[in-house]
Amino acid sequence: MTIGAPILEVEVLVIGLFVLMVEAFFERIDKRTLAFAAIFGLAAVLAASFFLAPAPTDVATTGFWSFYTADLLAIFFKRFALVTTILVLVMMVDYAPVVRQSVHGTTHQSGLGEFFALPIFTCVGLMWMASAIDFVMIFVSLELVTMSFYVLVSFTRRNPATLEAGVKYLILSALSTGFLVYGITWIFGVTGETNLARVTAVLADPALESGPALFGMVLVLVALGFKIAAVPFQMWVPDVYQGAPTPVTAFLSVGSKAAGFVVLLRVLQPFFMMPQMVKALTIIALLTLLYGNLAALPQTNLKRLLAYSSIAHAGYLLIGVVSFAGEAVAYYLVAYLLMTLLSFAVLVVVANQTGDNIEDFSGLAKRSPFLAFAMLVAMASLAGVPFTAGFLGKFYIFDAALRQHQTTLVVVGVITVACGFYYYLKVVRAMYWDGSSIDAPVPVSRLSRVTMTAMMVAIVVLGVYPQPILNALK
Amino acid sequence: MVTLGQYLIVSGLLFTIGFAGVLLRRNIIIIFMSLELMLNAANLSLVAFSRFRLGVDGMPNYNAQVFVFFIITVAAAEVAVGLAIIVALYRARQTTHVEDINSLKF
Amino acid sequence: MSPILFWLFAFVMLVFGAAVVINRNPIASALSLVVCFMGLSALFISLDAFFIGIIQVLVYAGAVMVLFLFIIMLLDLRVEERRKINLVAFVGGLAVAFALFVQICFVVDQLGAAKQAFPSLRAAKMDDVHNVGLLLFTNYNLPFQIIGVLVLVATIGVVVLSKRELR
Amino acid sequence: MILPFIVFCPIVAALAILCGAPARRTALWAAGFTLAATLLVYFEFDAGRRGFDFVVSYPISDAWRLNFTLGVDGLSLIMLLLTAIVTFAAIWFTGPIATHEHAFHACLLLIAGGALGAFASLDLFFFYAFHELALIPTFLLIGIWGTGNRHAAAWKITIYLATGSFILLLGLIMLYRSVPDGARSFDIRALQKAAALGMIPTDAQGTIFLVLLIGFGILVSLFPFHTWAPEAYASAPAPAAMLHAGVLKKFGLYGLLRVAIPLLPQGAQQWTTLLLVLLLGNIIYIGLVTIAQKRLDWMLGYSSVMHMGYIFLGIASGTLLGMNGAAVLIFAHGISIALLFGIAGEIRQRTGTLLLSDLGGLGKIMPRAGLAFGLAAFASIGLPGFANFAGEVMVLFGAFRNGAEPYRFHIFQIATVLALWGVVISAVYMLRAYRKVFMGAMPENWSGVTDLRRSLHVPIGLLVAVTLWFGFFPQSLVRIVSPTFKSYFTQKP
Repeated sequence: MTIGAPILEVEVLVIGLFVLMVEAFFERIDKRTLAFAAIFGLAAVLAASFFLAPAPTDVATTGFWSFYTADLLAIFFKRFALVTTILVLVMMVDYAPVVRQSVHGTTHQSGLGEFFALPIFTCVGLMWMASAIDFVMIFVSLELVTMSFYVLVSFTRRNPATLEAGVKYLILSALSTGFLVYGITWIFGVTGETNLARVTAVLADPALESGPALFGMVLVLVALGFKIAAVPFQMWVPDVYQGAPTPVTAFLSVGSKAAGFVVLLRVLQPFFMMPQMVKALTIIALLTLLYGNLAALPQTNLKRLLAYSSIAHAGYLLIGVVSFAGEAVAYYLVAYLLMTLLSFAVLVVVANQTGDNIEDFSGLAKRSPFLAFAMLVAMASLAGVPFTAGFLGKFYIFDAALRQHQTTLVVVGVITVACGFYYYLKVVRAMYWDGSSIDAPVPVSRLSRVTMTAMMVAIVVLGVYPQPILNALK
Repeated sequence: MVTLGQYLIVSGLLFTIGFAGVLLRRNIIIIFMSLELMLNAANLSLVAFSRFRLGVDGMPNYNAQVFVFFIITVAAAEVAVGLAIIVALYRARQTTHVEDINSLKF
Repeated sequence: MSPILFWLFAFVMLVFGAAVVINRNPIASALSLVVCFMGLSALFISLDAFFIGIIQVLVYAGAVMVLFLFIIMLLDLRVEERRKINLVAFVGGLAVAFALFVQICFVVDQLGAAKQAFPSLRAAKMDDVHNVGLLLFTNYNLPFQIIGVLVLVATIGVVVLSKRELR
Repeated sequence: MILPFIVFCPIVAALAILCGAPARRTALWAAGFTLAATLLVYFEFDAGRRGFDFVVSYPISDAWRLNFTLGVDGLSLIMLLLTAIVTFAAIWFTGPIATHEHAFHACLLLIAGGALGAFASLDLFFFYAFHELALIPTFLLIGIWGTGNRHAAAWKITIYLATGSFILLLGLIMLYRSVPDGARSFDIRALQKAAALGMIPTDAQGTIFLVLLIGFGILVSLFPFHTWAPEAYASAPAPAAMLHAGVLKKFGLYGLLRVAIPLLPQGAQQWTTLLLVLLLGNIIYIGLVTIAQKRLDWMLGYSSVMHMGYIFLGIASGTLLGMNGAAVLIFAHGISIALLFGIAGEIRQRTGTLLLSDLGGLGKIMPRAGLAFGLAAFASIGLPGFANFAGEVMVLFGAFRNGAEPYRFHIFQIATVLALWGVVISAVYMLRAYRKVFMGAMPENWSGVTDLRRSLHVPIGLLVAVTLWFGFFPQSLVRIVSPTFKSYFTQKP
């Protein structure tokens, strides 16, 4: 039995609407069952994604298949979005008490239903984005994702820090939308097309003046730079990551970034023969690596630290992009998903008891050896210790860069890895070396425990045996 | 006669005015209006391209106009959500000033 | 359309666009924005895009502007007191914006088609509502559906964000 | 299947301990099993054989031609033997641990497992990855259970080693990339074959060798990159210092002998002079710095840095004799420095200080410790009868012989002559330390200090016996390693 790839989005959409309806018409139920239902549903869709009917491979000139592709990259990132959303929903269940405190309503669980429904719609947007091969499609699906993030980021609106984050995210995202639209306009103006394949075909004509199209592409790159948090478009990241509700931060740092990279990989294809483009991206990658890693060094708040670390990882991913290594980028993103979401999952649980500063993790090894070990694995992987997925990701990236003789990038990359060891191990130090005034054990729900264990196992297994990911792309 | 270039320059100027507004103004509502200016500048360029670069049938390229339609819709939705966030901020902090929302620092 | 009318509407649009940014009173800014969009829609019509021109007036002048004015009134925003301007940031911002404009001018100059005057249409009869509508519901069906989801999300968002709180 | 057992026995034991198995007992059993299995391999090993024995291989990634391959030849065998012996001794030396006893033993076993895996891997990827496995346990061991300025030391060693490792990784990827596409592999055997066919271009060899030399050099504390070592060893708990100084640090030397020298012979020649200058820095400069130390643990740390110079000299010599000597010296130094750190840890535990000026007269109340320390110090100096002597003699003769001309001193001869002074220097600081610690007047308040507990006879006896055995019969080591090195010379076109 097989299904068509576009059905996947419809299914997810139905799950979202279902959650929304139940939330609206059944006030008495425990809203957390909605999250469990959604997790179950998304898992079912994830399973269904392994029984896909083959999609048309050649791009149609008009109609559905001129906007939508179901190639391997798209399917891969659809699954990626589903996994991310499932993990974020698990985190959101743990985070529910905080939402309750900051969104007072008529009932004690008011607002929770929407909190669980919005990520599902975001997930649909991410899945559409993974399939987008037309600038119009990219625009609308990107806006769907952005729109739901506007709401999610400012969701706990009783908390002033959250609102500030929301406003900052709003303004900078809207700005990036402006650049995106204007850039697409220029590309359309030169080529008369919005479909990526046809844009490529038109641009291949040497008689065409490429300057204006390149200008349009630069504007699109600026917009995507905001999404993937590349320097110099990263200024919103630390504040928004720190202020937003923690599961949303996790979603933002993984889902939004991954989608940005898929679009980047697709959009860059028509422009990669231009040496200016590679040079510009190389410089952006260098700046991103340096800024993300150096600014992370003095941080004392874990959410903020992870924000800078996400900028830093964008730098490594950009090395992969500059080296034309789509496979390496995809693998790195998977590793990034696992390790980032694992650290956020631990953060949510621990922050419920103490707080989200690094010093709040002091003595975690005594309070909850399980959580401390999970965090240790996540940090080791983020830093790039072998036998974790994070190391293999860096390995692929550096290998790709050396293949393209990007020596500068590699040298800077290696230096910044050493910086990374310093700030990630700061967290490890707090957990294992430092004592704590609190001795109360940290409660972990069974669902979180199972999820975290699964993520730890995945990090280690993929760190030794990367073949499943590589096969999925072949 | 008016040329495509003139339309593009006018639209570019509008885009720049909007961008300058985002960079220079500190009032969030006005920043938001400036963002609308930028989006509309893009719309003007799109429509100009649609009229000047005719399709194969000798009529304007309506693909661009559909895109403009999408942009207007998205912009309207964005305004609605954005203003809701700004109202929530005003309720909590009694300000719409960018400089007042800097409790999060480096 | 005659060049005089083009320059007139372009001038109106740009001057009031600038007024949006320069005015210190948010209400004046919002009203300038309305006038600016009126000029813009006139330009749309000069480009034979009647449907878009009308949508522009309906959506922006009719809906978005009302929303802006409503919020400004609701929050009771007055003329903001003069704050000390950070001169470096101000000059820097101005320079960046100016650089962007210069860049746009260069790009327009590079574009060969930019010197092109109005091409005449093959058919005199413009049925653009029909054409845009047809495209929207056939070729652009998928993006159109996505826009639908987007509006749904925006609706949920506005409800969630501005639901009355119990004090 | 015996090699996977050797590698994974400590790692599985570490996981078991983390999951709640009794810490000390499990660790000791695991180390014992590992030692027994390694001895089995040692006696089973056919010394005349060229190439690798006991090979097992599991495919990991086709696209990368990446396999998890384990195998031993003479060189890796003696490294495995060293690791197994020192691990066993280090875990036996571990006394009761006040906090997180489970984690302590798990960390020790992880370091041991990482070292064993690195030495047994025939695949560059795992060769590298296993070594890195030890990084975080080292950080935790020094940070949690260390003494003195442990926090700074833990940071320093971790950042240094992380940087060194990633430079090394670059070098390895460059090496992988330098081979033409058809022959490209991470497998050391395949790479050796490619190198023998001259597939690695000469101009690439120079760069790659330099990158590898810096990477490995940081890991082995080659002269300008050595500053992490003394501080870390001074602060580390004794078993960790034994394992790290005795075994893990040797990874860099092993890497040079295994990868850099045979695969990049022309590259090695280009940088010989630089290496000679740096290693003289190790021997002479660090030797003098060692004399000036005021604390026993710092002195031992510096001495371990200094002795690396001899091993580098053997590697740089490019002669069969010198390389054999380097291998013997790696082994011998690992054993002797482990014993020294072990005893120093016991002393610190009893007296609370290792300041040389505060210590004295311990020989009267701790005769067993004094005897063990004395033997280890003699070994470390290189007195005849100990394995270190055999190694140093071979290294020095090997180096002296390189490029020898009848009428004038070549750079190697000058280096050798200078290096000979190192023997004197090490005699000075070792004997001085022995005198200050065990002879002279004893402070009154230490009259209650007890001697080493009797159970420690086992690890000390083991270490001393090994160093004496191979001191009297160095040929039993040379016999095993020399076929490996011989193949390096015959491969050259």
